[in-house]
Amino acid sequence: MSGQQEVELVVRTIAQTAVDNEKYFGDLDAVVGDGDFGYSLARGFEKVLEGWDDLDRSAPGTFLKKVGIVISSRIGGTSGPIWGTAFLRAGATLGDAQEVTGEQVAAALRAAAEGIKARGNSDVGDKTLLDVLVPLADRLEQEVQAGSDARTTLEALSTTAREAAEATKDMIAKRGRASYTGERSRGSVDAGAMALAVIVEQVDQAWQREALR
Amino acid sequence: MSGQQEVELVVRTIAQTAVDNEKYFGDLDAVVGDGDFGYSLARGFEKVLEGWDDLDRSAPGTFLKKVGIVISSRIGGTSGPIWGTAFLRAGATLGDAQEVTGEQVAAALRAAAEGIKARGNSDVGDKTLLDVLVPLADRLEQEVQAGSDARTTLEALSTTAREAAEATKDMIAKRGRASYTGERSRGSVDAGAMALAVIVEQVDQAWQREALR
Amino acid sequence: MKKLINDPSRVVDESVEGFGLAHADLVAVHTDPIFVSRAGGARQGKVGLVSGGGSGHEPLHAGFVGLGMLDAAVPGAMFTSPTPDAIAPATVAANGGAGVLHIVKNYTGDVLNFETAAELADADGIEVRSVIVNDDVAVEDSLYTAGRRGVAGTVAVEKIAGAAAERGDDLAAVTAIAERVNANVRSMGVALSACTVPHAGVPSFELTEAEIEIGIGIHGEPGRRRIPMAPADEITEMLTTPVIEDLGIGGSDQVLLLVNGMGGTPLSELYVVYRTARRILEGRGATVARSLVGNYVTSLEMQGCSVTVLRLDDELTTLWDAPVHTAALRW
Amino acid sequence: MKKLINDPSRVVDESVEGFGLAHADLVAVHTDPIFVSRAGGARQGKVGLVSGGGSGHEPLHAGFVGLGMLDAAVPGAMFTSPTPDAIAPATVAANGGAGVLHIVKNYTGDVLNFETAAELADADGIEVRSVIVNDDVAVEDSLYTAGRRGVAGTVAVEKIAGAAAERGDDLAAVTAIAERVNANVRSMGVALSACTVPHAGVPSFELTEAEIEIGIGIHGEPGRRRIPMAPADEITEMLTTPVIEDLGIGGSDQVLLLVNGMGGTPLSELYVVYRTARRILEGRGATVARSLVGNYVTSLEMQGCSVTVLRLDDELTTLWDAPVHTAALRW
Ligand SMILES: Nc1ncnc2c1ncn2[C@@H]1O[C@H](COP(=O)(O)OP(=O)(O)O)[C@@H](O)[C@H]1O
Ligand SMILES: Nc1ncnc2c1ncn2[C@@H]1O[C@H](COP(=O)(O)OP(=O)(O)O)[C@@H](O)[C@H]1O
Ligand SMILES: [Mg+2]
Ligand SMILES: [Mg+2]
Ligand SMILES: [Mg+2]
Ligand SMILES: [Mg+2]
Repeated sequence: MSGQQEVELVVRTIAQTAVDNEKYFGDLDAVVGDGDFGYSLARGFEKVLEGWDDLDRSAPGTFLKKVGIVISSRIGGTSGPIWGTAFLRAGATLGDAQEVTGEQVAAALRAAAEGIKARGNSDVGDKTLLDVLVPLADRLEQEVQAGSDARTTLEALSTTAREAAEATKDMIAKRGRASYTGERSRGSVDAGAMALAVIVEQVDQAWQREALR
Repeated sequence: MSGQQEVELVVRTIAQTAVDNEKYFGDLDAVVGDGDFGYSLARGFEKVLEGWDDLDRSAPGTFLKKVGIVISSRIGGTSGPIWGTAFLRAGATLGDAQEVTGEQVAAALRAAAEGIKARGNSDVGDKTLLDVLVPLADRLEQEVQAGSDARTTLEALSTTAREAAEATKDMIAKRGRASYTGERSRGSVDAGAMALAVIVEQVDQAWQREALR
Repeated sequence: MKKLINDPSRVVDESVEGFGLAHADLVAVHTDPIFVSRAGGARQGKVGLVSGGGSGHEPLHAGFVGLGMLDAAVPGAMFTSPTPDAIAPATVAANGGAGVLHIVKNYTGDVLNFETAAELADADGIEVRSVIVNDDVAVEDSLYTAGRRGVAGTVAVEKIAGAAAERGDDLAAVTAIAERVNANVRSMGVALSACTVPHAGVPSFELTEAEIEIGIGIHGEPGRRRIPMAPADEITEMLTTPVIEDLGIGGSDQVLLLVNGMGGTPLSELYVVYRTARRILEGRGATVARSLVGNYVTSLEMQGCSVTVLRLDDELTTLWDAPVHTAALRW
Repeated sequence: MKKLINDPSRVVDESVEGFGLAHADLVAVHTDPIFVSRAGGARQGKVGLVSGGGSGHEPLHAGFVGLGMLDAAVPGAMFTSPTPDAIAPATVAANGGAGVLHIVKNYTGDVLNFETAAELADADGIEVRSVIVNDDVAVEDSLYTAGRRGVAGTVAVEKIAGAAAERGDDLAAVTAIAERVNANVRSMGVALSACTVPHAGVPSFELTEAEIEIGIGIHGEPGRRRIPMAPADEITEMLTTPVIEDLGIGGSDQVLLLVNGMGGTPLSELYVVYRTARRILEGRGATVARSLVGNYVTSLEMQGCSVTVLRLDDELTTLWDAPVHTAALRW
């Protein structure tokens, strides 16, 4: 079972990772995109951190929805709507439960991925962050079914995310600005996909740090 | 005594030198000027060579005046008016004499220099081609007075011109575009001065070649 | 990176502020969220036109706010679509009670953010339609791609739809005109050098002295292919022919020819390209009835250009010729 | 060197030909010798205005031929003054029987070639006056130098003298107005990068990423000094203060502020500079009554800008506001 505390840890880690990796994520987007991904993400999550104390934390789902609204309204480009939708859908899936089960978390992640697909008119194989997010949702479902503990689950997710992100290297982009370069988009990882992998790794580590205290 | 043949040799050599050194003269002008000197001179003297057979050659002075008109009307920038004036004044000084003495040639060169001073509102020490032309006129007068032969005279002029051109390196430009850089114009030779030195050397050599035949 | 800026994160704000000061007779600049609207506000009963997108394409879009063109423009961060919370109030400012048309260049981010803003405006009781501009023939248009990009043809859509709104067309009619322009306009671009986004600090790609990128967009992304540098006539041919063929230009067509600079190319070179593009069009029997040459839809300081052809009909020509009074386009 | 050209020795011809095709409603292009005159010819009884100079500064001067501004423009080779045999027929074409004013930027080559052309025109019975524009405060004006250069202030001289001619002023009056503008206008420029003259093929100077040239002219020559790169506000201060002080701007002055791009600088950056230049002027108590921001007097693809201030009086303001219809300036 996870509650508000765990959700806050995850969101705060996502936000901090986005801020810390502004340059790295931007450089990834610059290879065949327009280089603004790191800037957009950092500016948006900066806003989330700035308004942190004022976010409605009556329930984990409500909290995620509020974060989604900040992101949609403060991040421009493709990432605002897409990441915003992910948080909104995840939050809606959790509803107003105070404590959520592993199954619920898995369902929320799945809903986030489906939301992005719908919003971005995109799917697995298009060389986007979906190529990490969908494998993540799959893996989370497996770990929950297997009854793995949080530590094991997060380690598994880290490995899955990193591998899936690396695998985008061989793909041709079919969505996003990178797709305009056609064949030339092959040979470099997708910025959104790699960002997600880095985020998952950071969440994994943050969870370990918190567990140690 | 010199006649139409000698004047044509000199003018043809000047023209050919200007055409052959387009890049070198342009690069000299580029250091603190705008780099068009080689292009301007080459385009103008190209016209002189193109119309060569149609130039009025009834007398050396007339011939020089016609060349001056082609130059003034076909070379843009500062060089057209300045070089055009030089040829016009030199031609006017020779009048319609068929054969001209050393004294007349010296007077013509002096008139060319005075013409440029008047036209360019410039003088010796301004770091322009006058810093070669005036020493040339001085030296020619000396050689004529000393009764030197053509060969000796031209060698002396070559040496004078080269030394005078090199000496412009230490000057600050007071006229022409190079003057806009003030102190920064020191340290490189003046383009017009060096072009004149190269021309005199080529005339010297051409004269030697012709004399050998 | 050397730029006449103070701080990469302030460049859009400061630039738009300067723009507002220089053109106070034409526009009002709103801050936080940032958008530009016509001085004097929306004209009652006129359809409002709003466009926007990432900054770095100036004069697009703020330079086209004014009589006969846009009612509001929403500049995002450099090359980054603006957010709904800026587009929505711009839509409200542009509304004169007859509804608002969003003119959106076809980029996922722009489309999604304008979509959300349209929903917000709709909730406020403002009827919003959208036209998606996608004139770039360099990019294949299919269900399996993000579709063609919106590039310099946007100027024609904004000018002509703006004239239709100004003469009193209703929202459906203005939308239809905008769609007609979009259906008849095509572009293709070339880069001789990349551009540097201020907050990135390094050029978006590296080209040697011997290479150019053909089929570029307007966001510094690389083009369709890298080819050896070529004379202007050959490059113009590579840009103009795909445009002409995609449009099916021939025989008796009357066209508008726009040669657009990417920001860092001298005007003299754009006219060299114009001369040849025009010859190619005339070689196919088309008549170049209207022309525009200059920097209209740029990529910061990128060197290069794009060629845009719009097939005209009498109505489009009349609307193109109608008065316009903006910072960047005026007659 | 990568440029959208075919052949360095043909670029001016091809560019001017393209210009003529694109603006056939405004201008007629003459070849061999090359000059541009108003379509429809000189208006009888109006003083004619002719300007010209080296190419590479586009839209100057051909872009300013038309109603309310120039009657003819004479483009020389790149950065090279045109020859008298081109200026003279342009003068004839501009003559409507009331005489012709030559507007000449203060460069030795321009001054001398226009001088000769004026003599030729005079011999044809056309009365010619000249105004020498020398607005660049970067260069010391003394008997011992070539004097101050003519730079972006030329636009103001051409616009305002053009309006005076259009309203029917005689040659002496138009000349006096042009001189009044020149006496009240000052400029200073900065380069972030050099430019490359096509027939030279290499940049006119080399700057590292950390250096800029301050006090540049418009011919790619280095400036007065090389200084470390600085934020836009500091650079603007370095350009604006000498201009203001040379003009003695203060208290109740009404001014025109022109921020001019050197050709390769994004418009967005020019507005950043405008914003600060305006603040500096207002800080001295001056009112910025008129503004112009854009690429008007360029140095090919050079990155950088210049700041020009013109002290206005009621008449100059009225003439500035008078209608103008040229390729590059229109209202
Ligand atoms: N249609 C889409 N659906 C899902 N994800 C997308 C889509 N388009 C782009 N992305 C993701 O967004 C990332 C780029 O985001 P961003 O730089 O904000 O977009 P842009 O600059 O193109 O507006 C890509 O690396 C990719 O992972
Ligand atoms: N006022 C002047 N009087 C005499 N010679 C001059 C003057 N100004 C320039 N020059 C000479 O002309 C040369 C430059 O010629 P050119 O490049 O045609 O001039 P610009 O490009 O400045 O019009 C200089 O190197 C100098 O020798
Ligand atoms: Mg991006
Ligand atoms: Mg020169
Ligand atoms: Mg973007
Ligand atoms: Mg020159």
